[in-house]
Amino acid sequence: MVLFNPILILILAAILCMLFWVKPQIQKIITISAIFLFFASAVRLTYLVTTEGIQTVQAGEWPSPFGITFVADTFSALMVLVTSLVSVACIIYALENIDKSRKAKGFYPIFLFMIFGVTGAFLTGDVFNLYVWFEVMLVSSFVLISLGSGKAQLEGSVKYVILNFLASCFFLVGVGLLYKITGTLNMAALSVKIKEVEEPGMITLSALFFFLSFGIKAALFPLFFWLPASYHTPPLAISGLMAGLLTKVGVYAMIRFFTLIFTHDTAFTHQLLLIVAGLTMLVGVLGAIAHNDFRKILSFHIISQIGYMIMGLALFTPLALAGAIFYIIHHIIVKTNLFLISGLTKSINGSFQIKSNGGIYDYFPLISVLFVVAAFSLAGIPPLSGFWAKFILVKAGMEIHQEVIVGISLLVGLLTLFSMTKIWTAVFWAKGTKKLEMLVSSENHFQNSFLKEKYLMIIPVIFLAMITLWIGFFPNLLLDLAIQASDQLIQPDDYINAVLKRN
Amino acid sequence: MNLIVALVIGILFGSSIYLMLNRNFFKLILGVIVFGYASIYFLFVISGVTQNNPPLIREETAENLQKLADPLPQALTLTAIVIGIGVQLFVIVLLKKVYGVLKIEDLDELQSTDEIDQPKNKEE
Amino acid sequence: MMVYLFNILAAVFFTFFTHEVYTEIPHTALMSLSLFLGYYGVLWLFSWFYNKRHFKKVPMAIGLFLFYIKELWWASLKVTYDSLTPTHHMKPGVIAYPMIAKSDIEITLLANFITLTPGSLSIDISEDRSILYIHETYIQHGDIPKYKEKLRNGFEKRILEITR
Amino acid sequence: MAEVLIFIFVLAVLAPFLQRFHRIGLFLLSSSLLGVLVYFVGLVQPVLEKGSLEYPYQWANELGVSLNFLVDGLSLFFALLILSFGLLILIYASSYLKGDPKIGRFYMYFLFFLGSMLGLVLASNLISLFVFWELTSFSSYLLIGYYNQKEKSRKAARQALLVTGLGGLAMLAGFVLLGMAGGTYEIPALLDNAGLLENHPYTQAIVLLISFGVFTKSAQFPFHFWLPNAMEAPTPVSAYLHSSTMVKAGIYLIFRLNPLLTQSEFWKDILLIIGAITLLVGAVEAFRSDDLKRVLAYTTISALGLFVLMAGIGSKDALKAAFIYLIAHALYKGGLFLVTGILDHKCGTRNISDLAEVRKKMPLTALATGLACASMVGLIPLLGFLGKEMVYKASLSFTSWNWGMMGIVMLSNVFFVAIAFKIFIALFLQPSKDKTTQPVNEASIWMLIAPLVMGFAGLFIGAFPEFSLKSISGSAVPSILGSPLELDLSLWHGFNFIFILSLATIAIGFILFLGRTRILVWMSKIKIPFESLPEKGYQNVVEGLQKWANSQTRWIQNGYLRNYISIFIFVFIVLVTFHVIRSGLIFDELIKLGSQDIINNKLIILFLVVVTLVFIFLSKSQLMVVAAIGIIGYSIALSYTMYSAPDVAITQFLAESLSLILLILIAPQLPGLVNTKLKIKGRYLLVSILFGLVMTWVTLMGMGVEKSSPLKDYFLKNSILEGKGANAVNVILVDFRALDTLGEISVLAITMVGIISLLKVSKINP
Amino acid sequence: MSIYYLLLTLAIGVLFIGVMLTMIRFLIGPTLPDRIISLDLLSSMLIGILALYSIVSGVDSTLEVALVLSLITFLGTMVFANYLIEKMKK
Amino acid sequence: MGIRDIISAGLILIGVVFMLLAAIGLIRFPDFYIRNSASTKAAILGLGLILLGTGIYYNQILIFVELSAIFLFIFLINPLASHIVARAAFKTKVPFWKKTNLDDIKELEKKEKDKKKAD
Amino acid sequence: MKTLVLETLLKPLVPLFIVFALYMFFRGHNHPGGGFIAGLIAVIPLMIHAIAFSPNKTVAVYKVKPFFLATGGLLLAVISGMFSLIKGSVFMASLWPENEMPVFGKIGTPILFDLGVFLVVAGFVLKVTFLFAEKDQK
Ligand code: NA
Ligand code: NA
Repeated sequence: MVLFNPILILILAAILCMLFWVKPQIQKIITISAIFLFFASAVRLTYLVTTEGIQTVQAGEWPSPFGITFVADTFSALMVLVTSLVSVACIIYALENIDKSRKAKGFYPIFLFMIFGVTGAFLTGDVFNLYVWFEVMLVSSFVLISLGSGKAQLEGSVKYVILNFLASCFFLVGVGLLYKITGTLNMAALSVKIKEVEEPGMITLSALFFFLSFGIKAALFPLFFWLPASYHTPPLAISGLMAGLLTKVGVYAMIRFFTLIFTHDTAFTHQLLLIVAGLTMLVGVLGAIAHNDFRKILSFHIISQIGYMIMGLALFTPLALAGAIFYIIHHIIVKTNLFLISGLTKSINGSFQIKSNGGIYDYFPLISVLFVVAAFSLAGIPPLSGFWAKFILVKAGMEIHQEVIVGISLLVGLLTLFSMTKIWTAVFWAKGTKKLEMLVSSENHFQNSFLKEKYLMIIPVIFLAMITLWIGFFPNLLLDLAIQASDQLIQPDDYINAVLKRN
Repeated sequence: MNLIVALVIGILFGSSIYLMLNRNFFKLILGVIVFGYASIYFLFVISGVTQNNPPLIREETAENLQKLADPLPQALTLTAIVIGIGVQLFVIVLLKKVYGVLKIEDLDELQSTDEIDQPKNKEE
Repeated sequence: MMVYLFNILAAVFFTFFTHEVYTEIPHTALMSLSLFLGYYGVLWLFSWFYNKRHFKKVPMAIGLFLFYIKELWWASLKVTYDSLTPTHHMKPGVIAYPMIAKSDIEITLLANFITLTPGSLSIDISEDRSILYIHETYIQHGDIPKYKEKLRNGFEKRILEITR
Repeated sequence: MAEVLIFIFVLAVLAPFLQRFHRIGLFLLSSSLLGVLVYFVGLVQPVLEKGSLEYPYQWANELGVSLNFLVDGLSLFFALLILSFGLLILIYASSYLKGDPKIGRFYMYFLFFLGSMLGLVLASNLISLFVFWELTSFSSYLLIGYYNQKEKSRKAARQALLVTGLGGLAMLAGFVLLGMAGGTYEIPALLDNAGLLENHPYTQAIVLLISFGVFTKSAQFPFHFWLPNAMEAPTPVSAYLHSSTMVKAGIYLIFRLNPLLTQSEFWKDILLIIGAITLLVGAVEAFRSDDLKRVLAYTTISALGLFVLMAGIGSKDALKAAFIYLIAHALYKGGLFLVTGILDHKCGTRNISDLAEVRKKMPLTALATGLACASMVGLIPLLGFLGKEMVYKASLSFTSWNWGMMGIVMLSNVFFVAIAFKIFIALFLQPSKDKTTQPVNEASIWMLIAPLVMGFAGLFIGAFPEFSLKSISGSAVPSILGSPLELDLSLWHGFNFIFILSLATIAIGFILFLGRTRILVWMSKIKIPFESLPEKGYQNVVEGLQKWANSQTRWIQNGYLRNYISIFIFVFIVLVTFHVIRSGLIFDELIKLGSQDIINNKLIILFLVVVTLVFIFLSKSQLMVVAAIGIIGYSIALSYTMYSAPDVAITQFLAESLSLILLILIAPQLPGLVNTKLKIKGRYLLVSILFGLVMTWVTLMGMGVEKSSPLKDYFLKNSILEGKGANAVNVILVDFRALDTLGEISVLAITMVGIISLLKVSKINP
Repeated sequence: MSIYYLLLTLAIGVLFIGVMLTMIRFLIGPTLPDRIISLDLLSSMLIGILALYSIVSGVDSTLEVALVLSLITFLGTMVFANYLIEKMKK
Repeated sequence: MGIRDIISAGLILIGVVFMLLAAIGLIRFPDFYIRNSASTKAAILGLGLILLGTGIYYNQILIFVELSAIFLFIFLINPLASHIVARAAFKTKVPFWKKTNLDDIKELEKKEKDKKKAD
Repeated sequence: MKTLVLETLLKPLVPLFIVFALYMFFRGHNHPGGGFIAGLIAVIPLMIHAIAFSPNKTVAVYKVKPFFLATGGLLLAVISGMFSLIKGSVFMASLWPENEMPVFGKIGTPILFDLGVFLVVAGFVLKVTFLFAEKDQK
């Protein structure tokens, strides 16, 4: 039952928020308490899974593989946990960052619905059910990304919505093919069935549909176009959550499918993933280099980093997968944080254009430190969390002699550093804008009053930065979990036995 | 029989993409709708079709359940259709709003969010 | 109004009840229908004792229905004939028909029955609800007043009989 | 040991707060450092006795990464160097940066750097060494960019970070390879593994990657250009990082891994070539420069080249020489940098030609400079002399082309001599001219402590090498060599050939100094092409990268939705086609197709679909197009009816109508279908047709698969028994798979809210 | 196959011809109302087809499809008419 | 083939013929109003007969009720829909056939104009 | 659209459609039908009313609150799945009463769930129609 608690909390809270539609204040209280409850239930779930092993539950008590299975292995539990972490951060940030009209038009319930969808996607053990969760998540994100109807928002969301719609349809087609070939929808049962099926060619064909569908959702090359077109448009509490979380749901699904189900033809599928991973890294980082808008740079970095995660999957060794998982967790936290920080600098300088920024280093040392932690972690400066993620992948790649991808990953690391220092130089080190200088000189304690006023935006940033530091200095806990998770993925017998109740 | 169904699906998929590529708001919507049909129809027919034996259990059919159609793809299709409705309606409203706010008739003009903004003063 | 509804429901109930009790009676639609009509007829007869109005209106309604069936049949044949033969001999026209019908329900029923009859179509109702614009495909000899007269003594008369 | 490092890092974090208490804060900081220094001095005796001390700490065990620390002669020597210089320079800096509001940050970065550097030399695990290595790069980035409001500082800092970062990443790869080859990242264990790299397949790669890291960090040609630029940093930083510590991290690493890497001839060759080039380029450039800091930067580069060269020679003598010269260099170069800082402070310029006769007002400064320059020239009895002697000896003992080696080393030393003269004579002895600036008074004692201590240390150690160096270097050099060694460290070896060479060097150097104006004119005519090339190369790479990134991003992320869609579809087509050809799927199915009857009543649906689609493409009326789409939808619903799915059919009819009806309601507010100026491109038509074909084929293939599903039987059997309903589809929807349905209605609710928010929020919020 | 089913199949065929003819009217118009009423007739024919198909196929639940279809046609026609009037107002 | 089947088949065939003729009329009639008034209503008769035939074939009360419901809905909705479309067409001035006799409304219009003038 | 005929006729059509929708709903477990289908059918006359007249008028005449209808439906659906929690079973496990209700038959939690679907669909469709039919959006 532990498995249903998170989603029940979220959906009940969302419904309550809708019932109190005209009272955003009450919605706020409901949402915050729900998110904290969700966090607690995620912690409990993770604790159970890591200590007692894989947890499963059959919705409605219908036995597997007939009913829908909810299953949490270490990977899923970790994903739920990190989801709860960033949603705590984002909702607190949102209290200050999201304006009243958005709050009055359904921000809270949709926020909850989105996390509801994400959590469901992480926990379900059924292919079609996964589709449903994807849709819940996507439609919520459609709403969130267009909420407020700013010009840029609308433009970006057209591409976001259309391309993601196509991806969902491909998902459906893939589900259809898979059901036709194997006669089941349960992921564990699929894993078993696929080893018995005589048409490997057909399975690969269905794998291609999933690859493309998840590829769009995860923003892989050359399917990522929607992401840089849209992620920078909504308010930052929203884009922070999306940037951190949503693409990773695609990556999660990709990893789940290409470890549990589609392992019959790795020479083709995983090689394809490897090539795509390399290109994704490169093209993403080049995009980041090209841009001069804080959030656009960050958006392109998401793509680039997705490449690393897929690289971990494509290498397909226990260590590589552990690296991918480590990378995902690290990236969700860091990327969300960077988006949130960009919101802070924006509220200081009034612009996301890095050239129209400056002076943060001189007047806001705290914010600068927080940025340093996140940005240089992203660039892989040791011993921040990003270093470990990259190191594991490099090690794993070297071990199976994939020098090319390792080389690319290292080079991209450098280019990431290049563009992070670009932001640092222009936004933090550079001289403050005239407006900022004026404010600082005219108002006594301008800095302090700013920090006090925006404390709701700063606390979550500090919170996430602490996690980043913690992972960096004490990587062992997460590392052990990631290795546990990757062992479960590489050797899916435990998973299958837990779901199908075989012994 | 397979060929015809397959052709219908292929034609639907192909033409929906063609509609979407037309740089026109309205055709984009139509393309989305047709693409939705095509994939849902695919989901339905691919898992095998049975003629004239709906999965309604009656006294006369209770003996030979194997004859009945597989209810699962039908249920999946139903769910997909309803979800599709939600998404389609959202797309429609979104494009309406985009047109209302941006006042453009050509989808190609929707590219400001992809542009690389050039800085005013050059540094670094 | 309640009387109509009650009678129909009662007839339905009796029909089912009969089926439950006398299982040897075949469960066919024709049998059920006849049972229903039988029960309804009896109930209608009883209403002579407590509701004269209802007693009178039911045959009128049936009369209206039969009249409509007759009109429908003949008009359909006319249309059928026309759709197979050259069309130039048709003499359509638009008629502004001053209604006696006044209430919403009267006007609606009139307009609908006209529309339901093949070859005629109610196009519009004037703002002051006095005139019904009708498009008629077969105006015999182009005689509009005669058509109006026919309508007056046909549908309108029968509808008003029921509603008033 | 980790506690010490944590202490330093905590100190670094606290520094900005401590700084608020001015003197007391500084006192706390420096006495803490002194305490650490004393702690390490206390380790000298144990190290001498035991050879090495190990301090194990766990870290990321699963990855083979530990935080083990190793204190042996080599690391202890470097630790002492780092701490003592650190202490001196901290005191100097407190005075140098007096009144700077951001001095707290300076202390923070400085201590942060110091701690990282300490960690670097103490770490006994390759990966943790790398961690500290990168931390030094990062903290030096912050230090170089200390004057963050100056664009030049920012640029220089970024350049240094990127260049060393590039090398660092290569080095990481090298370390990982080395770890794979040796099965561990623990340096002692690797060093114990004799002959590991002699014939290992990875050797070349390891050597190349590690040397790449070393060369960027230690400013070897062609990566040296960042070092002169890094002089944008405050002078104490230059003195500390860029003369005595950070740039020597590479040298440290060479020493540390020497026993392992000298197994590779390739390693030696690279070191020789790069070292020699760097040595010369640095010396010549230093001679040509006028800015004192630049001069010092280039001599530092040259000296670093010398260390690398010595390591390349690799003989016992050479390593010994490198080690001794390293101390000498640290002392005199540190002193000179600090003096430069003093001059800059007091006179407002660092240009040699703008300064003269400083001695009168600043005698102590002159003294410190004199001592440093004497060591640089190599006068007896300064440590510089000893260093040079040993270097010459090592060069001569080089096996293959010892005269050439000797020539190169000597040439560079000649330049050094000339430069030293130039600094001391031009600045302090020459009479002042009109334009030159004159200082008013001597610098404060706090600024003078450090250079004086360094100068006298050079004198003292040089005069009594046995006493002062024997113990520490006797324990350090064997760590470098990997074998025990008896050190011979006397100042005076007699009037031998090498001594003559030393004298000759000084003499020629002096002549060079005298004729410097003419020689410089002559030199400026001959362009040394490869000096400016690397930096230009760097700029070109950065700019090229930027341009490439711009054009490529513009090309890929071009903003056209149609392109995005068609690329997606195109990728799909390519992948499927590739897979089909690869797996030969197509051929089976074509045979199956041949045996099918293709005419039946479903043709009507095909017909309806095709006709209406044609109509859609031709029609210009929104309503008609929508109605036509409706017909397609109805045809599909009809076929659901025929395929035994009444529920689906009803739903399709309803859903279909609903969305089209709502579309029609909103159609007047959408742009029309006519867009005459637009012509759709042929390639899109092609993509669409291909996509249609591929999907047709996929459908055929899918339908061709024979299957039986246990799910079907289960649902049909249990629909009435367990689900209490005869309509299996509905029972699945509300019971067996109710969770799907819950998601489905959630989607509807979300869409509803979304539509409300889209249509009701009229105000645009930024 | 009995004569009865043969006749019904024939009837369905005839209805399909009717559908084609109606489609022609839909395609050629010329006015919007023409198209709307042709859709109306089309749906009537579809209902007829479904009713007959239920006999031929032996699946009585097809009738329910027909029933729902008759409801939805109503809505469709209303909205089309509304569109017509909206357009007229423009 | 029993008597019920014969009746059923007969009704259905007649109904189908009416439907077909309605479709032919839809093609052949000269203007919208005639097409609307003539053809779509023929469908009522045709469809009614088909449904009746179907009901007789099944001869089950529930199916009969369902078929009656279909007919009831058609019967209620069809004229309404026709009326509204016709009204819309009339208001949007969809042209009448050239032979259509418009004397009556012209007369009325004249009267109204006179009235206005009088006012 | 605002014709007398339509206005008059819609009055009986509203209850007629709702009754018919309920019929489709309760048959749904054994015949084609169910929550979605019934939900959509139930609101057809209201949709037409809103389109023909105006959403405001529809709300005024029929006193419907589609937004809360949908929300309540969702709540009902979730709660119907949670009844089983009281009995210590898992989410969505079905519970059926021992006895049959007179007209409707057995009302188990799946039926309640389906009722939730019914309400969500009805509310959703109606709300969206209202929004679309509002004339002064621009
Ligand atoms: Na008529
Ligand atoms: Na259940």
